[in-house]
Amino acid sequence: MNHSAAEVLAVMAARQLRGVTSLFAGVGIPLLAAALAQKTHAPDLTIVVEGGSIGPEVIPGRLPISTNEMRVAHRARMLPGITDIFLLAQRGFLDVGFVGGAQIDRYGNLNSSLLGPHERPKVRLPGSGGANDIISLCRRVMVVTMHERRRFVPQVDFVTSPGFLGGGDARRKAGLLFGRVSRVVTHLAILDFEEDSKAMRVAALHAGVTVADVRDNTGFELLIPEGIGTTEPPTERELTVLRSLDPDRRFL
Amino acid sequence: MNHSAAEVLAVMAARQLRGVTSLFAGVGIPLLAAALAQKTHAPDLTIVVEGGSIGPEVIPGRLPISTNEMRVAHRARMLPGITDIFLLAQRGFLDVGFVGGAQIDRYGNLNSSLLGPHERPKVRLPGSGGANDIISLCRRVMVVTMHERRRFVPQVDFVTSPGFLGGGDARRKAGLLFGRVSRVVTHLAILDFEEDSKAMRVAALHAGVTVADVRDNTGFELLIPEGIGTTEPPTERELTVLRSLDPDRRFL
Amino acid sequence: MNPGDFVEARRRLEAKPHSAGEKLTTLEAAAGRVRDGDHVAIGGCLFSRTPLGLLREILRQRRRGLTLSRNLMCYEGEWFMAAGAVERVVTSWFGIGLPWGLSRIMREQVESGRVRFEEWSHLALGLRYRAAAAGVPFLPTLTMLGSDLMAAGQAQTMTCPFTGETLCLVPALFPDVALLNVHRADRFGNCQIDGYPHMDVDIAHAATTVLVTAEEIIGDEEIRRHPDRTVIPGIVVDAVVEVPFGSYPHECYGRYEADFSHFDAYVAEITAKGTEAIHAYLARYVYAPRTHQEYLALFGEEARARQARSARELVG
Amino acid sequence: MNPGDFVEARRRLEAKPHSAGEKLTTLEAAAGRVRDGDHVAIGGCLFSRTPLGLLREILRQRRRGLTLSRNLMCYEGEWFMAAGAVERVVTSWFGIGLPWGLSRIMREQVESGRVRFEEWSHLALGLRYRAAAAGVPFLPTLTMLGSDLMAAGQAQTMTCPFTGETLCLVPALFPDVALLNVHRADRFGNCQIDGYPHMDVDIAHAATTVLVTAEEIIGDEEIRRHPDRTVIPGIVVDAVVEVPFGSYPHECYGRYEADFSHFDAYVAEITAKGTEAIHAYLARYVYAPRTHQEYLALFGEEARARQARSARELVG
Repeated sequence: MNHSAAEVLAVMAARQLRGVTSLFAGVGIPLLAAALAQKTHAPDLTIVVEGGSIGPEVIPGRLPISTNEMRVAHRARMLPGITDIFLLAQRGFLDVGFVGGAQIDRYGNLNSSLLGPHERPKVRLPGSGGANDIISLCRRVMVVTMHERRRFVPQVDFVTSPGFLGGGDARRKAGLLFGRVSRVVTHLAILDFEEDSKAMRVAALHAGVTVADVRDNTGFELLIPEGIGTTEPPTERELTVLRSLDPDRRFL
Repeated sequence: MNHSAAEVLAVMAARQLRGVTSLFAGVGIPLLAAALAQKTHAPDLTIVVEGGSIGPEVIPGRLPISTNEMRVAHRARMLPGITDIFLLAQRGFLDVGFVGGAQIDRYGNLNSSLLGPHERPKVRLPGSGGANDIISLCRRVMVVTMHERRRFVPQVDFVTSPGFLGGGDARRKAGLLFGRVSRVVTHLAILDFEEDSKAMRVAALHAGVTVADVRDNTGFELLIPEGIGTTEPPTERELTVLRSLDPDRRFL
Repeated sequence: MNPGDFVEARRRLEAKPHSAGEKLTTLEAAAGRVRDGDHVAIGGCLFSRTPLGLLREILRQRRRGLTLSRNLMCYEGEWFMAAGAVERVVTSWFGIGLPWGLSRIMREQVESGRVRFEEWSHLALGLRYRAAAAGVPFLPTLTMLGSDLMAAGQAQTMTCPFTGETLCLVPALFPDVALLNVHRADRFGNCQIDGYPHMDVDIAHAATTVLVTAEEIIGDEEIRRHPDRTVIPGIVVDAVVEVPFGSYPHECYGRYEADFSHFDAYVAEITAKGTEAIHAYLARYVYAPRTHQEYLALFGEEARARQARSARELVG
Repeated sequence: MNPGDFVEARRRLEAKPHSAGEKLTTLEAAAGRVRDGDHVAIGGCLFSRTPLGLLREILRQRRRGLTLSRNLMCYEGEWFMAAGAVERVVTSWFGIGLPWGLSRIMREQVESGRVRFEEWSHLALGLRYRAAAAGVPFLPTLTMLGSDLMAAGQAQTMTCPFTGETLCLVPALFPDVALLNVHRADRFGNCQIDGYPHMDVDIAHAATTVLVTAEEIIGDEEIRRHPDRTVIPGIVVDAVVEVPFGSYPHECYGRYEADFSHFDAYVAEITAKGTEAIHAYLARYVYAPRTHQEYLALFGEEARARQARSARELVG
């Protein structure tokens, strides 16, 4: 089955959720990935959305646009306040969080605040929303993002959401005792971080993607270990379920 | 009309509530006083009870026993959690709080924790409950208590609820920026505190009570200004309303 | 006011005339309590339960020099910027919603330095309101640590006296005025909200003055029948106005879904014509309608009925 | 665990097997998760929504060396003391209720030094649970300052870095186990409470293990119909047991009023016969009944029906 880059991204993110019981997800591809996982290999997964929804179900064709609208409350089991839902993560109840950003650097730091100098930005972006909180508080965090050179930069202009900061134990030293970015899931590859340096490393390539493709779309030097594996391509079942969720292909 | 000491206490406490819009009250005489005020000169008074009730109505003959039982929720307008109801006081929303204690000293400090030495008390009393919070956080606090020598002691064995601590600006220095004990209402007199020293002072005697009566029932030297006035005795209307609230005279 | 100045904040609250009596009034009178230079906190979240009725009336009264704070700010932020009413926004996110991309109006105003943009994480901003609601100068948290949001805002770090660990302290945020749209209120200001609570409860307790619109004013017996549904007590509220469809075309949980076609048209106009388009929009939707009824008439009864049906389907 | 040790508390939570699946079990199995020496936090308040079913089962299982914490502790505290099951109580108030005077059992146990009594103000204890629920080591407050409760507990003072004022910091209180009785829960542990919330929500989030009895187990569709009534999410709960009249003869808001005549008899016996009376009471009401049904039978159906009627009159 032919498939789009967004579909690869959603399928690969969904596969990361095996054995996960609770997930902090935003709208768009992350929520689609979560719904896909629920309908395939993670039936017990509880989806948590920062606008204040625990356990909602996605209505095919009526995908939510924001994290705090009624569509995200559909068949939810609880609707806590926003502050309280983040405190669940701070206390340690959330297994995994999905985040993204306009820029990501080699240590997994993300920027969704601004491009250019802090005081007089060239482009003022929307801002953190819950990204900073999710990356700071969930047990494990996965970055879910398209793989583009303008996005994968040597150093983010602004650290909205801290990955490993300057690498090594910098994150721990800043007081971030819990959680960490464990994976970067892109439409080209799965990446992780080298144990000591915390530099980004290719963990697996998606079918048909070469190391050169990944390098070409990354603005910094990636660690490339020997014998990188290749992920299974999206199956027909995965694609069928996914497309049934977004028949108008608003996100796919 | 003949009347009991408890009735005088309830009537005199109720009279302190003229112009008061919100009151933090416990069960027993304080709640009866509040209900009496509501039915006479303070119809807009909102009663707040620490168990988590805002705006309840007292059912005649079915007076609540604790601050957190259903009887205190009768016809309430809101039932917040206990922590949240105290935070209303911390933020400054509560005009007046009523408190009591097993002991009170010349600076209005109250003890409801223990008699004897801290480490090995002779009598372990029930404890603060919300008394410490009410006296620390409400805008103004009135002590409502029977006037007995064993209760009015030179120094409390344990400061459960701080009045003016050692007097002068000791309360302010301890970090208690808001609120203060403004009145002590007893069945013998109304007392207040001298501006600078914060020592307890007789403000008015109830009808038929002499300065000597008050002195006899107080275990420390009270300030007695010149020309102390006398309060109006409980009126027939006050007593009638009060007795209709507690027909079995459980508290009166 | 300095960040976290809980002493000053409480003194303001104590100095304010307050009452446990009735607070029913008009949109005009309620909005009239906002002064030039005030910090106005906006309830709801993005396009959910935005108090648009009050916001439009504040613009009609031509306030200036405001600070607006809101957890996720939607196009009402653009209105105030275009109208020259706001100097500073305090938020964790500013846009209209993912499908509509970056806010062009916000970018122009912020990148040119006309409006200051103070960014906090979503939780950090929530905790700032919550600290204020509790009357304390700060709350400790593990969020924002290590990020550039620390230096951008006024958060501090401290060493925990109990554990020796590093904590982030976010200072309380005390708005002058809170604006809320709720599902139901009684004439004393006791408020009930269905569905998402968002940050409304904390905002109400954090502000000095609390202005509420309610989709419906309910009677004394009704509020007393379900006291456990009340989330904001009347003793913290200063004005209540009955405004059905008070957030329209934004959503109100269970009552009406947001009208995204309106958003599409709004953004398309701005994309095509820039600032001119937003002035035309304000003229038509904010300044021209003399009453809330005239405003609603611009959308038509049929659209409202459709959005109401849609809401019942989603969460009925 | 040191006061406020949020790092250790979070590691315990992370180490615990957890699931989003079903959690329905028996009273016996649920109570079996309590270990000797555990700190057990008790939901409800005084004689309202006390999880008596779970508490009785823990006594039947002869646990020892427990710490009990509760905002206002009622006669269940006496039971654990008389049974020799508790070493330390953390509370703001201990008694049965004003009309019944001081707790004779508690006085004997505490004054003789057999049980340690740690007193906090009502708000301070609530904030300790709330700090733990939020995963932070402390919360700042203005309460307890200047009082002897500061030295008696482990609160600290600090100088506020934003304002220079003195604040009281109360350390988080992380119970090993929380016991709650709620109105309704689904099989995944999502809980709904009517009326007074007391401190149950914070206690549930503060504890490592959360054991819940529900007056009624409700179906999936029912919980999803009113998600805004859910106050504790299933992801924090470990065990759920259906126990109708789970707090009887204490009250459960809207369902049954407390049976004060039972309290009268209980206290009268202790007043007359001292410790012997409480052992007889435990034998009859705690150890003898093999099931919850046998326990309820001791009170009779008529009494339960009367108390249920009474509850509807009060808050129906």
